[in-house]
Amino acid sequence: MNLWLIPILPLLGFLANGLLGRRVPKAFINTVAIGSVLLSFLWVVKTLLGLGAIETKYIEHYYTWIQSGMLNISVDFAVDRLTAIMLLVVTGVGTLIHIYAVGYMEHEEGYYRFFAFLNLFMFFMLVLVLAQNYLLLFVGWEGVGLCSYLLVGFYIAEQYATTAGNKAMIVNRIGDFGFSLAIFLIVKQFGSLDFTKVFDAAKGMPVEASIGILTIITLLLLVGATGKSAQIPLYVWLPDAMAGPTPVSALIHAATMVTAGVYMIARSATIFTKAPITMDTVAVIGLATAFFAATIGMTQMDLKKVYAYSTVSQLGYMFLGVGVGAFSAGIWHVMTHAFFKGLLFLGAGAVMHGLHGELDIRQMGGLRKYMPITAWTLFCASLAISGVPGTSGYFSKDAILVAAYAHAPWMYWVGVLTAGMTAFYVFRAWFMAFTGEYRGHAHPHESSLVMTGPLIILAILALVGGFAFKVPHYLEGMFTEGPENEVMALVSAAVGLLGIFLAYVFYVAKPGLADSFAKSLGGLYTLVYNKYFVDEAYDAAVVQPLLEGSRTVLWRGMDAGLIDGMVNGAGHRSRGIGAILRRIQSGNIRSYAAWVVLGSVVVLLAIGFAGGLR
Amino acid sequence: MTLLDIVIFLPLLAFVVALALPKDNPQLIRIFCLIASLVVFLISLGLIAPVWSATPGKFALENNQVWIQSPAINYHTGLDGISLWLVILTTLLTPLCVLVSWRSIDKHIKQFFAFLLLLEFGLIGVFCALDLFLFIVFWEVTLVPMYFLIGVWGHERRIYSALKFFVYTMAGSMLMLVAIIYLYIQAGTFDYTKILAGLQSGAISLSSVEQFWLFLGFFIAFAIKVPIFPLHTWLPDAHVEAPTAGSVMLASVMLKMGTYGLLRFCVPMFPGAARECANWIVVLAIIGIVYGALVALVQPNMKKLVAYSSVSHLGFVVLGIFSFTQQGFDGAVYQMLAHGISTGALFLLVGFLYDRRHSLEIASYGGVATPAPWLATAFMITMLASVGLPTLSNFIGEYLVMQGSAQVDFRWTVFAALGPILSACYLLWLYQRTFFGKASEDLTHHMPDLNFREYAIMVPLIVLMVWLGSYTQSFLPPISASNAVLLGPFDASREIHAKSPAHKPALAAQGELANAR
Amino acid sequence: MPVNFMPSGTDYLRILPEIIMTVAGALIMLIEGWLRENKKRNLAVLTFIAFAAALVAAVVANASPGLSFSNMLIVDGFATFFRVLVIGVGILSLLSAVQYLKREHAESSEYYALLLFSVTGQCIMATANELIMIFIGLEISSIATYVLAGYLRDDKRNNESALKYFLLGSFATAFLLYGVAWIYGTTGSTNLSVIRIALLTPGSERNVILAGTAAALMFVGFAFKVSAAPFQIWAPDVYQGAPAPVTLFMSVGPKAAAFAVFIRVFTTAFGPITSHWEPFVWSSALLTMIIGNFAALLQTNIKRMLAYSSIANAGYIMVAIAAHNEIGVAAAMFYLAAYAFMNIGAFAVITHFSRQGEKFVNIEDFAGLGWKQPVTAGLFAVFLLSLIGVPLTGGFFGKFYIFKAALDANLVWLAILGLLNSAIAAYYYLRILVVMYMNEAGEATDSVQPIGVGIGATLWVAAVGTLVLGIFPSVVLNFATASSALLK
Amino acid sequence: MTALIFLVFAAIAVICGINLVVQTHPIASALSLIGVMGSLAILYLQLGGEFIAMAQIIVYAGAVMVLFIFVIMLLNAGAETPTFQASSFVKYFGIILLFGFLVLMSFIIQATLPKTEGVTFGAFQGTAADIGRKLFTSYLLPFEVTSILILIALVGAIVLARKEV
Amino acid sequence: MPNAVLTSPVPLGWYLILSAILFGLGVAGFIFRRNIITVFMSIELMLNAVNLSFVTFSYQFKQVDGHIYSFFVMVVAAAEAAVGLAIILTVFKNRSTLMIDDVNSMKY
Repeated sequence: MNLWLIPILPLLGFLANGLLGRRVPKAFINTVAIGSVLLSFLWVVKTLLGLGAIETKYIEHYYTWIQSGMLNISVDFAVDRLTAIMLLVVTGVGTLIHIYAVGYMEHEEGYYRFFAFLNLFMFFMLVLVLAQNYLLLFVGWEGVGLCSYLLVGFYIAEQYATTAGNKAMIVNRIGDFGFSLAIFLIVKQFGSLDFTKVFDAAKGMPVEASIGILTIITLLLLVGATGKSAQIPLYVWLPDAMAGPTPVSALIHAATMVTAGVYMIARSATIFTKAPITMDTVAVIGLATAFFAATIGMTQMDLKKVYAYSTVSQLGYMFLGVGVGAFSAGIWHVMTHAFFKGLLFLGAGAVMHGLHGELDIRQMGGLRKYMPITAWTLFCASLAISGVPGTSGYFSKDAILVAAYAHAPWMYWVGVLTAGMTAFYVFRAWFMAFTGEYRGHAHPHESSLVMTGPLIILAILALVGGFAFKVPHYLEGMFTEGPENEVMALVSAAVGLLGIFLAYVFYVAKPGLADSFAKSLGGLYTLVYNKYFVDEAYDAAVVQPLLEGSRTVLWRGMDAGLIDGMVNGAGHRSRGIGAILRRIQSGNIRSYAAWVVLGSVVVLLAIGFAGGLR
Repeated sequence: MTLLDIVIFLPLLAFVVALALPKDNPQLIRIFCLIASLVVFLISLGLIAPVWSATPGKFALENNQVWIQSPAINYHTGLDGISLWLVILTTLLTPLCVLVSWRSIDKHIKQFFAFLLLLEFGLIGVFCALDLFLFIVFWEVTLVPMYFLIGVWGHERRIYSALKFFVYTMAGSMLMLVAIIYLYIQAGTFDYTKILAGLQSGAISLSSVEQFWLFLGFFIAFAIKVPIFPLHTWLPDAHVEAPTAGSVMLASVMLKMGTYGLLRFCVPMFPGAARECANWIVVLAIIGIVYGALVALVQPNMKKLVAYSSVSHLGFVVLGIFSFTQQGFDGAVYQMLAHGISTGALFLLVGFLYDRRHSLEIASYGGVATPAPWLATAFMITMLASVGLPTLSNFIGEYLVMQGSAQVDFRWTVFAALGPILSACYLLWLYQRTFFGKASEDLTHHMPDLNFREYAIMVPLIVLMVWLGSYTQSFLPPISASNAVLLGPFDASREIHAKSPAHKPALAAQGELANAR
Repeated sequence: MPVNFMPSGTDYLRILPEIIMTVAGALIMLIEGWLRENKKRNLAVLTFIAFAAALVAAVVANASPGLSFSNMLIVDGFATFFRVLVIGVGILSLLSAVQYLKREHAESSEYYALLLFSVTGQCIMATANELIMIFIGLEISSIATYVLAGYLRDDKRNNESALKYFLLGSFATAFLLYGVAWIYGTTGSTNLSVIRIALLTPGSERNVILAGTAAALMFVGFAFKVSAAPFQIWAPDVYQGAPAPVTLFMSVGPKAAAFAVFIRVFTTAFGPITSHWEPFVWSSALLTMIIGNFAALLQTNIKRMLAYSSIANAGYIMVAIAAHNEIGVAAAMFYLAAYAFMNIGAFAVITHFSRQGEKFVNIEDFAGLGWKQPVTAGLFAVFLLSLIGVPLTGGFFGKFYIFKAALDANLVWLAILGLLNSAIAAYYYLRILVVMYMNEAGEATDSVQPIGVGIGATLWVAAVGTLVLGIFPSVVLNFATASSALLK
Repeated sequence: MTALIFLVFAAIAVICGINLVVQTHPIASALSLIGVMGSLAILYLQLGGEFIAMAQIIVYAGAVMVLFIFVIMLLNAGAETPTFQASSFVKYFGIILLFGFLVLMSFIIQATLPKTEGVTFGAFQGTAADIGRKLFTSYLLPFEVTSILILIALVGAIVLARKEV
Repeated sequence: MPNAVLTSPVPLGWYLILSAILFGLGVAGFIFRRNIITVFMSIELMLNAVNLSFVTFSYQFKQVDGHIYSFFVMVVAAAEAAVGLAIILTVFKNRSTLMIDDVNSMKY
């Protein structure tokens, strides 16, 4: 079926745009960039149609990548239903965002560069999804991280952007540290990295009640996933990553890349289910992330930051989902999240575009009048994320929460609370931006069709995506479908609606209430507003000690001081010895003679003793 | 006279000819040296086929001539999978070094290029010598041209650095000389293959104490060259002060002399002692990985940063070697190549920057990407290779090394895996401070993009980075085959053993490997 | 008592080199009177011819090896090796002296005659098979050298050098002679073979102690001449003070000859009591290397630095002697040959570079020479690299054989310390390279004269010799090994 | 009688030797040295060295020492002036070293030499004839070679002492 | 008893010890005297001491070889004296001093 065409097309787009982009007209760039992704999408569709139901995994072998001793790692692509979903989401949403970006990036410098990177990202993301072994998955994994770095730091002249890019890459590397360790252990344990072989072998292993090899492997994989999917404690890069152009935030930091962690856990479900300790950890981390990110989201004033924390929070949901064993629900949420969160970001981008870069929601207001399409599509997305019944978010989120309830009720309640908070802050942002009077000083205007088109398509998907695509059902063959619980689902939906209502009260009905409420919370508000000072804590606890320690202790102290000091000291000491030895050479003949006598006495003594003279 | 001998001696011949050229025609000298080194490179490509088709355990293109009757010293050269790529790396980098020095060297041009060729001669010899004596001869021959390259054409503190470099290495190689002579007295020959066979068959018996000291003699010499912490302090100094070509050859090839020595001589000849010391050495290697990276993090000078990164990267090679596994060995050799290319390219790029702005301080740059996007791109790709991004060269080496070490002791791997994180930190930070940001007027003015010559240097290297990273079958099979032979004396229990369902494909893979040979 | 009063033809053949040189020396002094002032160069040519003839004679004499003159003299491979070596040294020091003498306005027949006589003395030492012959040869060589050291008699440093050399040399010779007396008292003979046999015959412990005492006393004398610690002290002052070409000569010629007798006496006559003298040769070797190398680190005068370097080199050779095996002897011979080339080369450069009145003999003065006179500097670099012990030079192989011998004799620590010493030594040799190539040219370099024929020839011969010994050592080494095997 | 003669002249030799060392004026030292040489000549005679005793007086005490005294006179060398530049090494270790050397030598001699045999005057006669015969047979070579030595001494003295270049 | 000592043959060792003492005195002269000429004379004293040893050993073996050696030593001593004194003369000419400690311009 030539699966390789799927990722290769964007790669070719990347090469074409990257190498020629500076010399060709924009039309060429657009054609290549969008065309390659679109072709890729079409090829995905064609392939999936060709494969039909994909009851068993379809694998294509290309070549041996690494062959060392018994270790054999090949470049294999495979498609199963999980992959199919991911492929469609990635290429589909990807295509939309590419189109959107044409409008959004119109006046930016480095236009070709942007699309080249975007195509490169598509390539790596597709490799990640298609990979049939962990190392190839890791290729995609690292590759998307790279593209994230490149695109977050797209505005290369801006310090904040490039710093955010570095942060994204480095924090991801910390996660990859865990992932790579997991890979080593997998090879050590199973002798292979091939998914089929590893999972086949793992199936025969017992469920680990205490910490065993599988638990360690999965925990390490989890470390990787927390990095990529911005979970506690490695979520810190994602809010900063909003420094990149908005389509990037939409594509990479909302729809696709950040969900790779969830995908990877779902992919490794066979091992994860053998390690309940890890599963609990995943769930707890997901829940905690969801909750804390939501609290932060409630206080942010930057539109994209709000959505960013919301992304972190939603990713926490997905983790919760896979953590409680509802893998298909997690993946479902991945998909719906791609729709509505992609939409949210694209909408934010449109707002930003219309306001010439303004993102502070306090400087907006009443935008509904100026950019109606953006406003209403965003409204749809907000509904979806709030889990209003019928929207896509309702289906996937509730599938997760219901599964959580079955696993441990307290998780459910925390999740529901978070859902309420989510609805609150999303609508808080919406109300502040689109209702009331315009507070800013720009000249708001609606975007062109290139941008609004994708918004509309995504809005439709956000509304009907959950209903139309019953992912758990599709994935039944791979994962057991979660339990159903109508009551609990409705409870959570109700809490969502409550959140929306509160937002309305605070920001539309009685503006000013929010400020006084925030004041009454005092220190707590400051704490949350400043994101719990996590960045600062990391900086003080890790970054600065590392830098200062390296500088003063290792470099100046150890290297220049101790080791080089010893080396140079040896040099000086040699010279010192030399200085002493040359004192013998006093220039005085009598002293020289005395040395000769000394020598002869010593030699005679030696001979005397050696000769046995007593 | 085999093809290999031609490759070894052609640079020497070119060196002599270059010295005889008139010194008032620099262009002639440059062109001559470029052509000479290119010819050597092209000829050296002919070495691949014979090595590929050689039977495992045998050296290809062997030439064994009596040089000195008593003590029996032979001119014995040959190639196997381990040395093959290192030789080609040398021959590849030499023309590139000629190119990069084209304009940047403005005094004593003739001598500079001549020394480059002499250096190439020594380096190729080191990797081909199969007689211990011949080996040490070549080993020290490399010292002299490098000493001059640093000392004459280097920067401010060049003299100190050159001296440090020379005396440091000299001290180590003296210990190796003692060990070699001692071994000769025990074995009655300097011939590597004979000694190895004798040691393995027990015809030459060494007590464990003797083994230990001999091992140590070799090891210290190689450790200085690698360099293994804490014997590394000559390296940053030498790198910083050397001219670009010197840094490149130093980092890309000369450091590999140490690791090559460890793999070729230290470990197979004294497996017992190597196994005994492995834990200590691995600890040093890991310290090197982390320590080098941490110190690199805070360097204000680009070259110093890259130099410390070499300490870190070479730690992987040592770790791989002392894991005594197939993956460790393969990864070590692969990492040597990859590091040779990526770090060489980094030094070349730093050299380009230096040519434009005459500063190595990171602080005096910023925003270079705007006026010089292709330079920035090349730097980016090289940096990513160095960081160990999958699909680029270094990843394969690092992965295999860590996989190998994980087979033995997972704790080693945990610490070693910190290396890639930290390497991302220091290189990204370097990149940000150098290439990103707003370019000042002055900098923009002095920062033209890559010119044709520089493209000619970087393109092959970048192609190689990608090639090495994404299609290892072009390189790895002969390396693997040779390493499998060297691994003979080590227990196979450390090797990967597949769980039952995965067992058959692994065997099939073995078959595939055999076919590849 | 049938007395063979007249020596035979073979006898004469076997001392032909000495005869040639002596006659030539006398002749040259006679001829000088008839030569005009501007024709003095002919004296050098004549000396050269004499040396060349002697060289040929030495090789020819080797064709009929054996004892001569009532066992006073032995012509064997060992003797021939050293004869050729010292005559070669004579030739090279002659070549490098011509220009110098002209510059110092001191060209005279006596210089050449003394050079010839001194080499004659060294040849006698090389061939002597008798302690009294050794003594006389040593005195001939030494006295001629004393005079040469003070040759420029209006130069204060020359005087001082000569005085120190002379007084201390005589002082040490007295010890040597005392040792000779004792060995005579022990064995009733001064013939080396007889002594050996006497010491081999199972006898009382008394003999061994007496012989050991004698060995110790003679060691003092020899060690002094070869400048081994702790008797090395005279060397730096004397080398520094003497005229450069003389330093060139005496750092090699008398030293090589002294080593020849040292080796011959200690391996032949004192061979049976090796275990007695080995420890102090061992420690002396180590001490010599350490003192030489470390003290050289701080020198600023290049002659003085090379003096220390020659002390260190003596230490390496002492290591070979301490190894007291055939390989050691061969190694010492080989090293001496290599040392001769590289040291002569180095001093020849200094001779060339220094100006009238020993100006510009500081290391710093050589700044920028590498680019001013690339050939000279290049050759100098070869010599220095050889002294450091970089492969493909004679110095490397020399060291290699020496330490191989040491390891053969199980002197592992000595070998390790010795080699580490040579790494330290690299430091001060490199300093010269640094100055030559890496510093800006100064006054001294700017005013350097083009190189003359004599010194040029010396430099090239020395360089070729150094490299040949480094690349094809077999020729010399095989000869050395073969002759050392006969040394009993 | 032999012993008496030995003791007397040995005593003279030692006393003169000590005098040589302690006198500060070179002339006094030179005269002491002549004293030593003279008494040694007697001891040589006692040991049967007729020829050598004569040579000692004529060559050594006569010619050589005259040369010394001549130079002392020529240079008008006065008594030594005490200097403060003497090496501390000599100052502190000189005596000890010397003492050590002497003790060692005597000790070795005492420990190793036969004590039974004694010297009797006339028991052995090394006549000039014997010596001459040996000099022209066994010792022909050194004898001839010595001439070079003398030639060198000649040349050397000329080179060093003549006025102009 | 003293009589017996005086009339009996003198042990050979006595000569040798005398020789050693004289040698030692020569050494002492060398290292303690400051006048170059005296120092030189000390060397002559040492040579004389050696000669005494030669002659003594010659008596022991009843050979004349030892005498011949002494003879050679004398010749050498004479030659040395000629050259040595010439050197001392040049030193004196240049420095106008005979104090050995003053001749130390080269050191370390």
